[in-house]
Amino acid sequence: ELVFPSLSYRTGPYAANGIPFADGYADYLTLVNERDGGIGGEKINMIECETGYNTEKGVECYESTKSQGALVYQPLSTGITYQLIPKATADGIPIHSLGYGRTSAKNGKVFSHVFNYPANYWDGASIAVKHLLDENGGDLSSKTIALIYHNSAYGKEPIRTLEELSEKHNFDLTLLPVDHPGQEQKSQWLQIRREKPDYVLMWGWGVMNQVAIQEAANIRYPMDQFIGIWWSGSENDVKPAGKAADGYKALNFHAPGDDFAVYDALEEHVWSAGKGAGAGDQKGTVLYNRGLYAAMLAVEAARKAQEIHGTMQIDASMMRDGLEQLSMTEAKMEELGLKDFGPTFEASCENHGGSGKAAVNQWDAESGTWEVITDYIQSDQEVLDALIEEDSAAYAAENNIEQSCS
Amino acid sequence: MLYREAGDFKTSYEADGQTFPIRLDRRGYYAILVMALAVVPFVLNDYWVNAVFLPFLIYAIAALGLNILTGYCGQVSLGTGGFMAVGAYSVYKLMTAFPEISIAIHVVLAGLITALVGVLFGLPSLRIKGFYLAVATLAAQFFLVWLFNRVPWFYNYSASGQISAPERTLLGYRITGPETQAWAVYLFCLVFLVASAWIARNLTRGSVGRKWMAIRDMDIAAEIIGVNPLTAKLSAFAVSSFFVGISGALFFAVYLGAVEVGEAFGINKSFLVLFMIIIGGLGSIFGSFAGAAFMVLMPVFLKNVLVGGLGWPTDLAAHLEFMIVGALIILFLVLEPHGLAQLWRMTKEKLRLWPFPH
Amino acid sequence: MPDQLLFAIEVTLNGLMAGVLYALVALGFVLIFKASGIFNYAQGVMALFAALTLVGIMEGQVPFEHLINVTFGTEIHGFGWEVPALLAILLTMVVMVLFAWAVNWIVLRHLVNQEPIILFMATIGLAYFLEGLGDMMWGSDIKTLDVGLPQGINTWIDETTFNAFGYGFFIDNLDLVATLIAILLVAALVAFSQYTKQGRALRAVADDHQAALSVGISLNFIWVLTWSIAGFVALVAGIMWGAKSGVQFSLSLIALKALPVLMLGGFTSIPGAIVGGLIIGVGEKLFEFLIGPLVGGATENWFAYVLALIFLVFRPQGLFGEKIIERV
Amino acid sequence: MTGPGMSAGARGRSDVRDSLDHEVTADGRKIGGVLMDMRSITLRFGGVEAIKNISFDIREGEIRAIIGPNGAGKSSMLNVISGFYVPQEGEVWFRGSRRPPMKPYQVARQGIARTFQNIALFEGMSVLDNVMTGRLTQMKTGMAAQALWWGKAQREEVENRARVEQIIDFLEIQHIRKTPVGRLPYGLKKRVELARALAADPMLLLLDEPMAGMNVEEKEDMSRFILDVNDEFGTTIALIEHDMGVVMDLSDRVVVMDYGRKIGDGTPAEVRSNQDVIDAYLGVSHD
Amino acid sequence: MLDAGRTEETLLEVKNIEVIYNSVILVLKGVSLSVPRGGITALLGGNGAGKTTTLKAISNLLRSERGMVTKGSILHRGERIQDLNPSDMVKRGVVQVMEGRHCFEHLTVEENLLTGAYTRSDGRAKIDADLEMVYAYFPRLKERRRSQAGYTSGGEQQMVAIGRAMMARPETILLDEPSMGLAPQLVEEIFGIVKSLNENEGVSFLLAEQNTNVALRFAHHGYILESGRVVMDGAAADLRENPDVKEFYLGMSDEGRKSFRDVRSYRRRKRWLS
Ligand SMILES: Nc1ncnc2c1ncn2[C@@H]1O[C@H](COP(=O)(O)OP(=O)(O)OP(=O)(O)O)[C@@H](O)[C@H]1O
Ligand SMILES: Nc1ncnc2c1ncn2[C@@H]1O[C@H](COP(=O)(O)OP(=O)(O)OP(=O)(O)O)[C@@H](O)[C@H]1O
Ligand SMILES: [Mg+2]
Ligand SMILES: [Mg+2]
Repeated sequence: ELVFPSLSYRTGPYAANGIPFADGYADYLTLVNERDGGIGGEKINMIECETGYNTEKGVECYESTKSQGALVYQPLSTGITYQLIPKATADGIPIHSLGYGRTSAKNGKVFSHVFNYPANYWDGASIAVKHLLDENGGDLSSKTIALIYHNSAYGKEPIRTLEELSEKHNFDLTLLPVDHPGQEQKSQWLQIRREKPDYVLMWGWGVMNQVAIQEAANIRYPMDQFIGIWWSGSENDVKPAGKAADGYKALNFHAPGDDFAVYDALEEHVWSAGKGAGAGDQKGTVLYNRGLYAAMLAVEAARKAQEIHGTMQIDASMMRDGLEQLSMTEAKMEELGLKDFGPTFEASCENHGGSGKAAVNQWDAESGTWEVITDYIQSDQEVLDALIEEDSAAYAAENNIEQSCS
Repeated sequence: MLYREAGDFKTSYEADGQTFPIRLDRRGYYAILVMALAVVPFVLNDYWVNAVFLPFLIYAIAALGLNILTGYCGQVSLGTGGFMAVGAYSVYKLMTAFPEISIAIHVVLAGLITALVGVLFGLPSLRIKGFYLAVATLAAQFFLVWLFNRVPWFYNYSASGQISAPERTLLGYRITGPETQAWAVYLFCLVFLVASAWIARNLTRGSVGRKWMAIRDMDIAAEIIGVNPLTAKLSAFAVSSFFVGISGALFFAVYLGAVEVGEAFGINKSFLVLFMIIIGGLGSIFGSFAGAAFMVLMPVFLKNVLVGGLGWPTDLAAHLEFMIVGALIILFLVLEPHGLAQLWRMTKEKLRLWPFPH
Repeated sequence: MPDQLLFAIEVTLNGLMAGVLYALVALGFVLIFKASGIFNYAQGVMALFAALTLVGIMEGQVPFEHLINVTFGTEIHGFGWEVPALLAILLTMVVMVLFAWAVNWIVLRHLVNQEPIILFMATIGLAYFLEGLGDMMWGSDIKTLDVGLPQGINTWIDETTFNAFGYGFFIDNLDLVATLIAILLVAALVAFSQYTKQGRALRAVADDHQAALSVGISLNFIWVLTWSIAGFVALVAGIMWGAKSGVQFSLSLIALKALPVLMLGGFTSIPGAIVGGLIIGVGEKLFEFLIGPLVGGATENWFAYVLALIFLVFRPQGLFGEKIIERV
Repeated sequence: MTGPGMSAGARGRSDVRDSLDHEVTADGRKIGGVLMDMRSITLRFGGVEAIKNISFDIREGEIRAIIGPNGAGKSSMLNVISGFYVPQEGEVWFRGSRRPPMKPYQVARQGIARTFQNIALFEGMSVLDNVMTGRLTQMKTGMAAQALWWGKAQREEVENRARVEQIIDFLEIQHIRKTPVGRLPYGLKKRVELARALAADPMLLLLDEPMAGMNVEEKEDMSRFILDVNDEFGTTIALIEHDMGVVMDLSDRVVVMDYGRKIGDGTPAEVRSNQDVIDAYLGVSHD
Repeated sequence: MLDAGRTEETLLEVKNIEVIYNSVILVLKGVSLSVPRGGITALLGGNGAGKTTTLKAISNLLRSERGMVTKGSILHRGERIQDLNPSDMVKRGVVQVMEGRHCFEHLTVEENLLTGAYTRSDGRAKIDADLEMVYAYFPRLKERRRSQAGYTSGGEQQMVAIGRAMMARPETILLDEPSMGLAPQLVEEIFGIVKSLNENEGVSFLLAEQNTNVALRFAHHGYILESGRVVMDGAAADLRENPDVKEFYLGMSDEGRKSFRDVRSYRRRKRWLS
């Protein structure tokens, strides 16, 4: 039996985002169980534990599931991730924080048990800038970019990167913090209206996203010059603003929509069999797909671990090896019924962060779907590597970790 | 009769001032203390410590602190989260600046620093009263959280803005950091809790406590009979913040190990601790324990019953959990408005009369 | 006019509008405080619950859908009809009245003559319960609320001011509507509480439950009445705020925006809620505009509280609050 | 049993120390010099003038009554003495020197204790604790010592407790020592309040309607307590009371107020026959 | 002394009631009494005897103090009224003036009086007329009509409380210690008012009083309560002549009124308890 805990948040302030993710995660694992009889014949036992996006409940969930042989954690909240990184490392259980958590965990030499592929926040910042460079013929000089961000550790993540990039590409950067929860953003948007930045980037979360998009519409800010990070790019964020949100862009490191072979399999083995998770109304949404994607990576890593260690009954440390040697190729994705669903990448001991690729999606309010408008864009590794090196080195020093790759 | 408390046969005023005047009670409490100190540490595992005991012990300290301010001195405060943050950030700065000094000392110092901050924010209480004061203390809550988020010095300029506790030991045993032993952290926090409760009890049974209670019950009359409201209120703020600071320090350093201020010490924390003392019983040390136990254990218990036992989907279980906790709060109130501690007292009074109805 | 001044004026105007929105939430608090001395912690959750119910009714959601599906293995997803906004608002009001009735019957009735802190605590229990109930009934996804209120920049103001000053002011249509509604609401409530016998009874109840009982005021009636009105105010606030952000959990947090307003205006004053709202709205927006950039921004959360705090030090009962009686 | 004669010239001005002209009352109590002297006190609340230019004194060891119709300003006068109201005009002289503006708690520490018209007990505490609060002005141990319950703190607590128990015995409220005061009937509450005031070992005791809501028997008890306090501890007492029997029997001198003005001042006998007082207050002349 | 207007019809009847506070403290241990229509009935007794509790039991205010009538019954015009709300009692014409004033502090004196008329629906004009009547009885209140009740003196508050009850135009008034804190002149006046309401308007009174002297002068019938039991009752005139009552409640011994100075011993035991 392979234990995959799912620390979900179907309640609390961010429930609307937690539900689709948890559903996607659960449905994919059910699919593997129902269709393939598990991974390599070992059934998956998914234990769902409700955190409500609350760190303390996260601890409780971690402690209650870890003794049952958990293989990998998806903590799903910045707070829980930070707080589990040392704990889980000490307990020898890997963490996969997919597109969130601690960015410098990309450095596997320091963070032996933490994986954050396929892309992280700094990648996100860089990719957004790259996209803008593309749109402007490679030149952003004398342009202004405003960053509107959730005034928390998460929201502040891209600042450093953007500052570096603004030096490199000569654009002006304006910072606009929004305090939690972010229901009132008049000041920020009046400022944007006054200063008319050429582009607005957003690192928002929860209600902040919906309000920002509505306010942008209210001041008639051109939506296609407004780009959100992947946690500001779900249907939930754009729908409340209705038609006005049309043209809003967001980054994403996997595909939206349900146009994939795996969906047929899900229909056949899971939903029509009445085994779907939740209310079953989340299929094909961005966050559902993200949950699905997370589950798929976990399953593939487990498969890899079985392969490496030659046993079907893997434990957490074997799972770690599987995660570290995971390689997602186009062929493999196609085989899984997920052609072009996510970027290709190859993890390694040094690189726990994947290829750092994401694509830009754009909201089409008419059809109510996200359109993928670019290929997977590669982030500016040159700038980022140095930053990651620096931050992880600081962490290593603080916690007496020897950088190594075994 | 199951429970007897016959007559008042004390022969000295010392004996009369005892914490547990009834022998049965006294024995019970000692038994619990011995259990907590000598038995529990041996049967603990990670789950019990991290999911139940640590939060309970740490919240009980915070609840004691707030109970001194709100329950004994009558100043409702919603700044607890902010003050806990002061404790946490103080201990973090101290731990990283003076790694060679014992963590126990750092925790106490963090408490003292918080006491100072508490006094500062307590100043308006001289003018502002009741719910106005409660809302005014929110200013402390929001300002402090903003400050710790804003000024990088507080989080040692780390890129993430989070603080994480480096490994520290006491007598050779790890107290903070990832590789601690369940019993060690448990005992560490337990000692702080027992000491806090003891100090709180001493303060509240003496003249300081009476000053506080006088201010709580009728501040004008108290002033006219000779209580200086300034010192009484500020000392309550100081002592209260001292405990709250300690609990914040433990919360960060021992329990979570890594926190982000907005998330860990947000307004919810303030409300949570306030709920604990109101449910447990204002102006009661036992109440602080009972309230903390209720608010920590009830959700865990319900979750285990509903999800683990009855197999409900987690979200429905979580919703139901909210409804049940809410309904229980209301039920307790309707039964006994003065908290669990009073409920306990009334039960004892009834037991004393048992089997007669009154 | 210099640009900075124009901007400052624009910020001020928007601050006023924001203040009105805060006041809408604060009104609910004031009503209940006035009528029972209860600081109703559940007010924010009531706004959420009302808005959720409204959307649920409009979209023909089946209450407790998920619960029913899980327990009976059914697959129901909505009634499949849509209810027009106005009718839905009426139905929601019926629900809120029922809620008020239940609150009185189950909770308040048993807590007559208790200290304010205990009543406060009861509303905490209520908030917990309602939070769970709301989610259980209507689900926790974000819902779009569209009752046909206009939103977005008011072009007329934009153009007129542009022609006059060379800079078009931004005023949100929704805010204009909110202002209108707030004015009507406040006028009605002031009239009610000042000029009717019920209004006087309301204040009497807040002062002394027992004495109110002894002159024959039925606490049950007064409380059902005020909680119903507060439910209505919560619904209005829920609609206004929900239009901006969609109806979701965070709606219950708007209560936090109302507290400094309440403090500043006085817990017992209906006009105070409006005036307090305006001061807070303008204050925090101007502070963010002028000082914010110097200290790194995001000051709005705490500034409102600090402003109110400073105010209170000089006037402990708020601007219009009833004087706190200090006598021996 | 009448108090000392009251002449206008004797009032005020002289210092305690240089006026050692003790007078002896009929039942052998000593009445000393002027302890407290109120000079031309005027107190206003907005438009309402509650006290209009009133002067009177209280002499050491005497029982001084203040009477007058409802709303005359009696309670306000006590509040002025205990520093809770600050008069707009006038001076308060205490023990021969002019009292600077003071907070009420500072006044209390000078040895002035009081009870209140609307009982102001600390409802959340037991009777014992309430009476112990009366001794707060006497207790000096610091917070650190108390936190650890060290020798000094414990000793002080026990010493003060002993004194309080004496007072409790004296007022015969032993049986309700541990009862929360909220549950007591009105009359007992009044007695507890008296106990609390006595616990402070005051030099001057201010009593605001101590016998309201009591029946004759209880009033007799209360009178006994007041007389004994005055006798045994030599405490000076200022007393507001509406029961003329009590006032006439107990007090040495009486001030009569009406609408904030003083309309009479003198021995009970003098006051009783004063026509102004009869018109404004007594209605019929009491036996 | 005054027998006019008194009828034999019983308006209120309390039968052997027991009251428990907080479900543990037994306060009334079987109290029975009856209030005839048009009579003034006095309830006498020392501190803590249970007078207030009895009145609250009748007006149903006990529930809000966590008190409960556990035994016995209370009848108003022959109907059981224990389960009614206090406001129903007011509608039935039974109004209580509570001990300790209980004014609405933040309301002005006039607003306080007007709330007294809350249950009335006979039009503004009648209410205004009654307001004037109250002011006529208590001129002091007219002077203070615009000030917040919380800032009036103790006696003024007592007047407000009584005036407020009069505003309800009740048929029965339960008066709890009306004389407390009032100047002697005013005590006489209040009882004068009681008497004239009783005689002219036929209002019945149940009156808990410590001031036995006055109470027995104006009442028709008296009950004496000790520790939650009725220990004696009878016509007021008879009670006044009873030697025990004379000694303990009227402060008179055989030699006439004693001086308060001459009392030497406290706490004598009541003869009927020993
Ligand atoms: N704080 C205050 N604010 C406004 N008016 C006040 C205040 N305190 C007292 N008064 C007014 O001053 C007058 C005197 O009040 P005070 O309480 O001194 O009367 P009193 O002589 O004690 O009467 P009673 O015998 O009824 O207690 C009253 O009319 C009262 O309303
Ligand atoms: N809320 C309460 N909780 C507990 N005990 C109470 C409560 N109210 C009154 N009692 C008790 O009930 C008994 C009777 O009280 P009650 O107030 O009826 O006396 P009373 O005759 O009115 O006395 P008084 O003349 O002093 O007003 C007292 O012993 C008192 O301690
Ligand atoms: Mg007075
Ligand atoms: Mg009574």
